[in-house]
Amino acid sequence: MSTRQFKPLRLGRLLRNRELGLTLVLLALIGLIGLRNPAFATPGNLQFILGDTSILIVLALGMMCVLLVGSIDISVPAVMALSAMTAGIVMKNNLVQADTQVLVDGALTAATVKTSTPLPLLLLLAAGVGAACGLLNGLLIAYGRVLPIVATLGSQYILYGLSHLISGGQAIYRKDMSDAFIQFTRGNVLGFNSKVLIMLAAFLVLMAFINYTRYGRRLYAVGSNAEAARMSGINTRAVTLSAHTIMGLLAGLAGMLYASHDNKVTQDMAMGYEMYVIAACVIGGVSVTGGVGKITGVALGALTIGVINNGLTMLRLTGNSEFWKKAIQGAVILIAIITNVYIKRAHERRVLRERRL
Amino acid sequence: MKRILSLMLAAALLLSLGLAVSAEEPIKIGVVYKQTGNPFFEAAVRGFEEASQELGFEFIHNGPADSSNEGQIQIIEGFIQQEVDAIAISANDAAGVVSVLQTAMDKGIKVISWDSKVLAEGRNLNIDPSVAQNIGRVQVEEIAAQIGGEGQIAVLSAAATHDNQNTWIKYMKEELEKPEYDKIELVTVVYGDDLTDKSYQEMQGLINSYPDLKGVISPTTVGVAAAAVAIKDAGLSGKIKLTGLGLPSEMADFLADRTCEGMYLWNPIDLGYVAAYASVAMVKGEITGAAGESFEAGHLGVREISDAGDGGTFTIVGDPFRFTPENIEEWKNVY
Amino acid sequence: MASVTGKLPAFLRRREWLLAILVLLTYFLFNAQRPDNYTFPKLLNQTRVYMVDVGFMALGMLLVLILGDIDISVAATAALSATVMGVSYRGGEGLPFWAAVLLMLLTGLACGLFNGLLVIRFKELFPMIITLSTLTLYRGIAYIILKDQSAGSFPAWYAKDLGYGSLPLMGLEVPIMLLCLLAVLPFYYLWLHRTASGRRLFAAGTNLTASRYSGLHTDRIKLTAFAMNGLFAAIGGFFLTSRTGSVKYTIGTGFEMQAIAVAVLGGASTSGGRGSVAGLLLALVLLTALKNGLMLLYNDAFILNLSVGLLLILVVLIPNLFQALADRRRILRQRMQLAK
Amino acid sequence: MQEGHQTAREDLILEISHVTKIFPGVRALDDVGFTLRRGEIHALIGENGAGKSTFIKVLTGVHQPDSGTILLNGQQVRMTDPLVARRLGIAAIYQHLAAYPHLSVAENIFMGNEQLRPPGFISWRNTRRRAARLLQSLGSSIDPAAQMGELSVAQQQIVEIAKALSQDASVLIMDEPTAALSLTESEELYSIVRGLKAKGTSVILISHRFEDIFSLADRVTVLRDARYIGTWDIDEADSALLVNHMVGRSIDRFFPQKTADIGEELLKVSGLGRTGFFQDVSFSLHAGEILGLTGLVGAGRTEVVEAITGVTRPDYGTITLMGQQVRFTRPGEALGRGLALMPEDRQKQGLLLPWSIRDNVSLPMLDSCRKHRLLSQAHINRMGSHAIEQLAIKARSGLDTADSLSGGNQQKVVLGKLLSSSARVMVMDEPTKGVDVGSKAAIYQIMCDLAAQGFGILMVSSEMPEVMAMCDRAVIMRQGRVSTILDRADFTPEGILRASMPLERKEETPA
Repeated sequence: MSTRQFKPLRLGRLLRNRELGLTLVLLALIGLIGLRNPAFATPGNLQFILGDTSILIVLALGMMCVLLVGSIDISVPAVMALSAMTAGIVMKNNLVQADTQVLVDGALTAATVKTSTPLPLLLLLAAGVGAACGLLNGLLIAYGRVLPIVATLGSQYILYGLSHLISGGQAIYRKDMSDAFIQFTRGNVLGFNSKVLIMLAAFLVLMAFINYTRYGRRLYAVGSNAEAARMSGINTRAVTLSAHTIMGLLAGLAGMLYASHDNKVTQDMAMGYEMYVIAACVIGGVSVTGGVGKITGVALGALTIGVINNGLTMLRLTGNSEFWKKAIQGAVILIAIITNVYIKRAHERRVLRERRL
Repeated sequence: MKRILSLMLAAALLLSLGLAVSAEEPIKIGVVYKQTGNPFFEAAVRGFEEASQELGFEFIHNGPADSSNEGQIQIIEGFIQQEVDAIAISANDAAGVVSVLQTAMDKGIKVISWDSKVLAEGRNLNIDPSVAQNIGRVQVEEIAAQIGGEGQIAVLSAAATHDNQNTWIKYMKEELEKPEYDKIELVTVVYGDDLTDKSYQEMQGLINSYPDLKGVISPTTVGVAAAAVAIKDAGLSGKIKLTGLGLPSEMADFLADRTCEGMYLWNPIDLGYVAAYASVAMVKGEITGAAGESFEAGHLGVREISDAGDGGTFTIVGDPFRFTPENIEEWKNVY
Repeated sequence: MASVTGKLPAFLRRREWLLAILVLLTYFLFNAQRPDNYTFPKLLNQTRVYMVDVGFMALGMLLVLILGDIDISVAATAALSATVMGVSYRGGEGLPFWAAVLLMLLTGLACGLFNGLLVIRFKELFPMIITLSTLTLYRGIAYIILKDQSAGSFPAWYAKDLGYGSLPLMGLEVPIMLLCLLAVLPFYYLWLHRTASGRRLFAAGTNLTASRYSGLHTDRIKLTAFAMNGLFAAIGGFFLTSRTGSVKYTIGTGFEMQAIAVAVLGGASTSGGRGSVAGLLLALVLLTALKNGLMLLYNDAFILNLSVGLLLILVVLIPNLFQALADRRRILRQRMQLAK
Repeated sequence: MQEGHQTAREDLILEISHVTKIFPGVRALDDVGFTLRRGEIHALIGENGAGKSTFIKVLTGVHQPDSGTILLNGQQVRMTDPLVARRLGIAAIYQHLAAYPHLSVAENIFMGNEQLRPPGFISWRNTRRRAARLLQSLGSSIDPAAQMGELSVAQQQIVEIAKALSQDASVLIMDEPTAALSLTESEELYSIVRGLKAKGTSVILISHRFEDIFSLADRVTVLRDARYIGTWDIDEADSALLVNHMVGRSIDRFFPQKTADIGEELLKVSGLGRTGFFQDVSFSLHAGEILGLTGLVGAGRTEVVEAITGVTRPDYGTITLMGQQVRFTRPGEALGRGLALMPEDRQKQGLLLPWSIRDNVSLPMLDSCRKHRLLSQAHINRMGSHAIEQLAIKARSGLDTADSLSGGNQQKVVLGKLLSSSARVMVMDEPTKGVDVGSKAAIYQIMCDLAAQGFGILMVSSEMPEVMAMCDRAVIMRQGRVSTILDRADFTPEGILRASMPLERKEETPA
């Protein structure tokens, strides 16, 4: 096997490496915004952005699974709302308040301690509700042959309605939350926010799943060529179903992160968030037609959106263009995806030029 | 052909039925609020309930799922269809519901706006929770007292499109002109769109961009809660002072741990209660909504109607109530 | 197509009939519950709330859906167009009203055209993704233009007579807005179902490649569909503004999903090649009857949305299930013949 | 000839009897029987659409037969899905479809058969290493990490072979494995297949190339129109016999006599090239002429005609149509100037399957079907009936949908669509692919008639008999270039084949 002969191909792969490109874009963005407002590029703020983007990354990972099999899910925020609301109600109903004394600065101080259903149980409940919603979506799409956009548009309406019904019109507030739940996204381990750690855990688990298990690779197989997948014995419907279930599970988990972070659950929680999630995936190089996408790319795509959002907040604070924010956001996303297309086209041209005739 | 047939069939059957019945019925009031599921409005509905038990009227209430103007129009049209005698609305967009409310008034329906007003030409009376000037003033007084009358402050508002927000901020700025506030600098006004995560980000941005920031006023329930979370998360509780208009149920914990040492809000139950009494008085013809009239608002006593300065009239419910770590316990489960 | 379906009663196979039956069911159900308020004349009066502005947006959306594409920027297009109208009229101090309206329509057309250009220029990207970003862009531009202000003070005939007026017709008060929609429908119908260009639209949606090989100018067809969608969105914005009487940059938020729901309910498929004007109209009637009835009965916005979501899924799912069942039965029948 | 009795039962690894497979509306396999001996190479031949693909899919568990039995090693088996078949030791190389274009070569090879290491994670190192070894054993130097979609057709074919070999199957089914291979690559494959046979693997070989069959197979079975026709030992069979059974009638009565006179030059292509696909292609086409364009799969034939007719744009060269230099940006423009393209894939590119015959036929000419600006149904009906009559399309009426027609009749509808325009040059890409024998003859007749009417026809074809019988001249392509242009008098199967075979990457020269 002559490796020398195929060197150009390897070089092409390196150039095509969009993760590298995205990282550069990300660094450039941080640098540019940092020039306008030095407070932006501080380690503290950057870590804040990472923490703030964690939820988006978790969701984008799930959306990636769904997009890989050539489906889509726009019911994500409704799944988050329903899961968080279910867990929230359980937590509220089991809440116990006790006055105790805690040690603050070496002195005993009076404090109220709130306990409720153990956090792991709540997380399990929310993830379960989310997974059930995802399963439902998957069933409609894979077995009911309802087109993904239609099915999840419908389930978005339904799930928001359900979360309203079970809430009885009552939102869940900080006073209804156990201390453990409030601290859930606020812990600090080794200098890292616990949201970041949870995101990293989800990222690693999903990376192992997608890149190192046969079930994970089937997501790609089904999205790349469903007919071929069927012929090699892959149950394409089951794969689609599981992709949606994973999405639902992660949405349930993200709903809890969101609720803990915001200190509240409302029945219209995260409305419109699905667009950011999809945009993160697309910027990260996931193809909406399925079969293409890398998990690192998705994380970088979500970070890009996080940097843009936070950057616009920081920019406006030194400038004065609150009203330009939305338009800039739209334009940046548009430019990002169009740039992707040009990069891909240039790569294709290079491959063609290198092809021997 | 089949298509045409099906259409005709549907039309014919729809035509065949169409009788409206009307009889002597109790007074019926339609209550419209900004958004379903918001505890502030749930509490206001309780005020209507209280009044309805005292006065014996019927009322129906509804709000859009997404706090949109279009959703409110849809609801108002539904109320007109149900032939309510009065509509009491807290408007998402002061101008956007004027047309539909005018058609309601053309049909003899009385229109009262409460909490968040409708433009004068679209209402018979506005019920302000408090005098706007006072609302602006007390918050400035509060923050000045908390920061010791010196330092940078910022305002975290809802959206740049909200009329009541802008009015309050205007009065805050007027108040800050006074010589006793010379050492206080209002550095910026930012907008969190009444979204928790966006408000949180804006607050975070303020913390990062203004290291010397001493205090924040957030005259919106969503904003003040998000700001409290952000300040607490940054470990700056007590270092950056916070006040604003907040829901006791949502802010209870932050008052308890003194992230916020004092905030204001009016009593939504009273607000609904007064709005209900005004509606009934107007339907019964006891008042027309003209300046100089007055009506009896149950246990809250007589309310005077005066000129609002926007071409319409208004009355107020009372002064904003100050919530403090000391009194929060008794309020946190009320609304 | 027709030959493939099996036992499902023939009339249920056509979406139009299914919808017509649902309309009747809905009507009688709610009429029985609320005989005084849920009556035909009153329902007719409600059409302006539920049918007209969304209806126009759905007419545009239908064209894009027939192509197998999707445009989620329609509501933003409507908002930008309405903003342009409001700002250029400036409460009577700017352009004459007719010019402001013209400018509005042109804005809608331009937005649609821009979407269309992006779609044909970047075929690698899904229209959904493209219009997702133009959605933010268009609404962002409206925000830049209008800032936190609202533009209004429109002529009375527009904000009052068009928005809330009705004409007596056969003893009924018919909203003028509804008449406008109904007046457009025959032309739209003829164009879509009876002209060469309408036919080509269906062809391109059924199989874009084959249509291109058959000599159709597929790029131009797409561009036209997106441009017309923008135009219809602007018209939808025009009628929406006549109801609100003023414009803010947030106007019509979320209407794109309503427009898609109407078109899909009416028989369009997001995979293209299908859709009919009659179905769309019936879907609008059904949604009006249903939403209004739920509004009267429950007074709860979330229950309303929940029911619409359920309806959307069921109407698409049920024929699919019947189809699958019919296919299975057909194969079984062939097998039985084989056994003999 | 149904010869279970000739062989002892225990010699049979696979015995299939009375298998029928029904798709909604079509009988894809009709009472088919087949036996495979241990260590045998058994060729399965038949025209496109004869049922070979369905047969394979039934054997690999992709489809379940509606009746009939499959005995594997004397045991009746039910292959409920492809995994069962794989577990039973049946592997297949499919002609199309089986590749995942977005994934790497190594991953393509081991998809569904992943190289795991404890505790069940995929070992990419093993995957790549084993893939490299497999590819090497096929004499190929494809990089296992390369992306599948970026390989040439021939390279993809090799990967597919490697994939089948990776499964160590006892029954190996190969569907057109050599279709895109060079001569040496084919030779390499032959020796591998012989090696497998020596190890006791049984092989079902489907091929168009008789040289594959005669150099490898022990026996040969013919299918025609979804039915079993017969099985012969290879030394009993010759190509004439096999062709006669495949087409079902004598070969010389199959192709019509061409009578057209060659006239003026209609189309001239010179120096045409498109980066990465083909280069330096020049030829000319005259009125009344049928010009063949042939070569192996992946040689660039389809790409050339697509560039000529405006589907894609060429990067270099000129096209002259009826004396005028042209450059089309879309097929519609070409059609308007009298150059029609009948595409290769009639289902995806040629027809709107859910639409009726008349609507398909009238599609390019809708503007001429108008009355008072609206479409005239009467006019469209007339166009439909005219096409049905003119081309003898078997349908109840013009309202029949295209997907209810047989392959041949579908192809006639595509033709009818093009004939409704005012074309003078007809480019036909594989006009008889997947078409039953009767329709084939009819299409040949139509081509001759068109030529007689003064049409110039450019026919892309991979079927050698077709090229030799129908064409006045043939352009033979290899690896994206024209290797030679032959006159009818110079046609020989060997000559055409030699001109098509890719030049070797290594030092060997083609035989």
